[in-house]
Amino acid sequence: MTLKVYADNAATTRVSDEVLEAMYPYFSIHYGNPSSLYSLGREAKIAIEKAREQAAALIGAEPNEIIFNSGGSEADNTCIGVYARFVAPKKGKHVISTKIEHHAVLHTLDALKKDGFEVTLLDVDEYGLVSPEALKKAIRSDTSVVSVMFANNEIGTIEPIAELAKITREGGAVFHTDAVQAVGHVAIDVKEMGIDMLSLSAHKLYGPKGTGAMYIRRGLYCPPLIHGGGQENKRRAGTENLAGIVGLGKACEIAGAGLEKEKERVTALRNRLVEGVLKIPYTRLTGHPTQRLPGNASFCIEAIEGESLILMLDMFGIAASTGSACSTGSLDPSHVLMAIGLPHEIAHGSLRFTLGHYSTDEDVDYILEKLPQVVDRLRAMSPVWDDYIK
Amino acid sequence: MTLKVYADNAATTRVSDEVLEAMYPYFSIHYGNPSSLYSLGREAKIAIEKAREQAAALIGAEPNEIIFNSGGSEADNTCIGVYARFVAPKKGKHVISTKIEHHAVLHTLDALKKDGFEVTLLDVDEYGLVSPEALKKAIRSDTSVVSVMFANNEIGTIEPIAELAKITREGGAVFHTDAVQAVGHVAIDVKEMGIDMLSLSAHKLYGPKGTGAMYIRRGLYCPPLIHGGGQENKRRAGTENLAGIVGLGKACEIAGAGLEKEKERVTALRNRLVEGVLKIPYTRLTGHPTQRLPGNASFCIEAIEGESLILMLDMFGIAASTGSACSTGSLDPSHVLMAIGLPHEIAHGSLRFTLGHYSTDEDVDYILEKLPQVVDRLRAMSPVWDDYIK
Amino acid sequence: MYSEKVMDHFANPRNMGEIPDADGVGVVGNMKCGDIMKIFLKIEDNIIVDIKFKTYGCGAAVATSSMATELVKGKSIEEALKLTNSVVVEALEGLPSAKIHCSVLAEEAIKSALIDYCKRQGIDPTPIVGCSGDCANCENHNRE
Amino acid sequence: MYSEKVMDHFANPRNMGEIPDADGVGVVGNMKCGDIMKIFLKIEDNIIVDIKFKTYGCGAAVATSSMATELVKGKSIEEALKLTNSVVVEALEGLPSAKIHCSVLAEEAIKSALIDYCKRQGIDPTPIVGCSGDCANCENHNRE
Ligand SMILES: Cc1ncc(COP(=O)(O)O)c(C=O)c1O
Ligand SMILES: Cc1ncc(COP(=O)(O)O)c(C=O)c1O
Repeated sequence: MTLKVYADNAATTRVSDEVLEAMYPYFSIHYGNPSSLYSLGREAKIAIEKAREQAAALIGAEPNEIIFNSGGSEADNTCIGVYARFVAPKKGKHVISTKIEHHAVLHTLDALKKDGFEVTLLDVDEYGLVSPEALKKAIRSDTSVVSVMFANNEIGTIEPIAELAKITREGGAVFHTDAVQAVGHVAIDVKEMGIDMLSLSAHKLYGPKGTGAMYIRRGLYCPPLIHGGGQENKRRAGTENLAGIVGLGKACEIAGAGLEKEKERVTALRNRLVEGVLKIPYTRLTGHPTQRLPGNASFCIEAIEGESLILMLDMFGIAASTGSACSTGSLDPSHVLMAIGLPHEIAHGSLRFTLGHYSTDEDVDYILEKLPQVVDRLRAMSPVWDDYIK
Repeated sequence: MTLKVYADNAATTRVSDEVLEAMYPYFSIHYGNPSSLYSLGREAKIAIEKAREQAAALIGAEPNEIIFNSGGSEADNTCIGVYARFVAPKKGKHVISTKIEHHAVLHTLDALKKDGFEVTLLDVDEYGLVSPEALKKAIRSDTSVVSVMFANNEIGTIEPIAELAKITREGGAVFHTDAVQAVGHVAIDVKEMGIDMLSLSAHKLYGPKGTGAMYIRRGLYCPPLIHGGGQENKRRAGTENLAGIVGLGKACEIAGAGLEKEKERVTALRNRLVEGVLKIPYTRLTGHPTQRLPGNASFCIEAIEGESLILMLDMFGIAASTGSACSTGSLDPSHVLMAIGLPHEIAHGSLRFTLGHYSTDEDVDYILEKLPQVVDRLRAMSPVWDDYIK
Repeated sequence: MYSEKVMDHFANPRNMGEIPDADGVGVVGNMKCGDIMKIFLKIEDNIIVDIKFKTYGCGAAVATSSMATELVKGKSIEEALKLTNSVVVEALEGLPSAKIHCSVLAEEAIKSALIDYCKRQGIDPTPIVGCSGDCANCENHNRE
Repeated sequence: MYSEKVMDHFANPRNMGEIPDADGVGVVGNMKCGDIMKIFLKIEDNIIVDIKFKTYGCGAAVATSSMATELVKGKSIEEALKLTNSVVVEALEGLPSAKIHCSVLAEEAIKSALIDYCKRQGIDPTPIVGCSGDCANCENHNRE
């Protein structure tokens, strides 16, 4: 099964050639420890500071507001878990988030609950949108952090971040957003939007896995999750992932330069894909019809189960994903599909294509050619389908 | 100042060509997310499991006892900080470590202290050795973790780990060792030595920065530091640093295959370097004369200051390091040099060469040719030196 | 991760389909849990001469259906009743632990079809099958 | 990280050495802290006609010594007394914050040598220098 169409860019992306080329010398040539005093170390330090500028520029931040780390999960754990524990003595033990966050957020919140925190998870509507009104009602004097993801990884819905951030500020709390899926794909300006903290991850924008960053607004102190050396202005210890950081910086630069054009191109591809898939009977789009990530095309296909769908698409060289129960190893389909109100039997048939920089018109054609065949084959196997065609 | 001799392998190492070659395809060809169901994802998962076997084999562990993460600092924070907090309710809030640990350990202990833990830091003798007798006396019924580094990063002293682990087990506590400097350089068998948890980092053994691992003995549960997805058997969340892990695995395999021969070769180089450097008057070796890491040659050179030494050696293309106060940005020289009882004025002149796989006879010759010139020049500048030659 | 055998049975399921004039039909599982298996039997002289399945579910659900039908085809009813989920798992060269329940479902589906056959023949299935066939309310076949 | 100017003055220190028959000598700092600067002055007609330094310390200590001596060489005593550490820092195109104290030390070393000169000439240095020259016990020259 050789790969023909990679349509799972929300899971991870291919490191782009330019990014890899930028990273390459930092493994075996400029391999110095950025903390070292001699030239090889100083050059490494300069490379990291350049990457910091590149990352900052992409989201409208100042370089010294960027802290590099090992990825989106670490960023979420730090900005929410560490920060909430740190401010709890003066501010209180209440945290607000939503039902559709990534597990890196939800499980951080679970850990907080074990430590006596109270957590309010906001509902979303059928499109996955968080209601600013609901946030206004939920926020309290002891609320320290409000964390709402910029865009959802499963259904692609983009949240009204600026509005939510404003309500949070007015409520006297700090606003964090998990923007792992959004950074590099839609325009973000942390200052304009009033974001206090933000998580991002390189491998979602054609950078390497295992490198990420947090934006922490100047003046806001968040202690380190990882204690040790004085790296990252004492905010995150550990020898820096030099090549990874250089790669993240380059990926941010590239993403920033091509953002609007790329967004338009990918959105057009996505729209054609959505249109085509919806021609298959008993199929529905999940997420918001327009307020969504450019590459995200997510569906529920009735009478078949998502994991089978993924495995059979793989047999045709198509890489896609599902939020079905079987794929998660639990009894329930993804919490996101539950939160938007889908019944289990519909959610089991979830299917997500996420297009990206390397996606082409031919990719969409190929998916639209093969998907109906795969669906037909699985429906022919399905005892449930008989009820539909009766 | 082009690099002529890299003699700072304890700070970081060059990624070896074989390691880089192994990693390379995992950026842009086999770039799948290891959690994905389709072939590209499954292949990634297989690559990680292979690396797990390679890492396990190097230290005598079972593959499922290896948990990959972002490096040595994260491993120390997890095995000590997270574990101690987790077992505190049943076991108690006392932790034992030593005065010569890396900051990743010491600052993790500081954080524990803030949470009401009691920390005993064992002294070391003039060679940097921890006394098993002292541990025996320090261990209590409420001691949960004893953490002693396998080998010190500054002076290279190798601790009597098996003995310390035995005392710890008899005392009913769990034994962790920060083996970041030792793994791949000296033989380690976690089972034989009775080690419960161990930290290691790829970039100290010709692997990439930003990838590390913990060994956690089967049957011992340590909760994740980073919460989120179910990666690493639910012990460490976050999309795996695929290429980094493949690189770590390969580095472990190579290190294991050549360990004894390489140890002998590097030790011989080191001994010649030590002999040569000690010919410079008013110069002393730091650390244990024989029980030390193969590559470590660390000294104190009187009447000159370490940072100047490093900068001037760099002008000759030699990369080395120091534990002087100026280099650390604080008023005090390194805590390790203090712990072995050196007075401030001696410790300020600390100089560390750490040889490694790429070190040659010519490197040693070059250092032995240039170092005396550099020392002479700095001593000629030093108002203190006048007192020596009077 | 699935074995090659599982992938083979998923990609090329044996005995997939229906038997319009089946002598026994069994259905187990439900939509909510995401697995449904339906088994069709053709029995002549106590021998399973034909068997077909239809399955809604994950890769393991399809593969266990395929393998289980293969394992009992041509067997006597008594032999077929001896089929346990672990035999199916073994024949598939293993299943991820989260998927073991699929193999249990396959065992139950075949039993359920055999019970239906017995009932149609006017025979009390309990002594033969060892249970009433009311899997949903049964404690003996502990579904994981 | 150091500026190129700092590295230049470290690699090629100006005025390094001693003046055997100096008219004023000042020493500040101590071994324990890791910085010692010694300044030698030759003064003719109120003008610093020659100046040399010896320094034990880090790169910044050497570079600030070098730069400070350059800045006061050929100046009158009054002009030399106007030298502040921030002028030295600026001339070196900046210093890392942890190294600012080196520039303070350089300022103090020159003052100390001028005070020694005054004392040797039998002049009370306090009104001229603005302090007693007892830097170790002084609150005015706040060392970082
Ligand atoms: C929305 C969201 N948050 C967080 C993460 C975690 O990022 P990482 O895998 O880099 O830890 C992901 C992706 O995995 C994500 O999609
Ligand atoms: C003894 C020791 N422990 C821990 C670390 C931290 O490892 P890392 O930089 O991979 O986080 C290092 C090196 O930096 C070390 O030498």
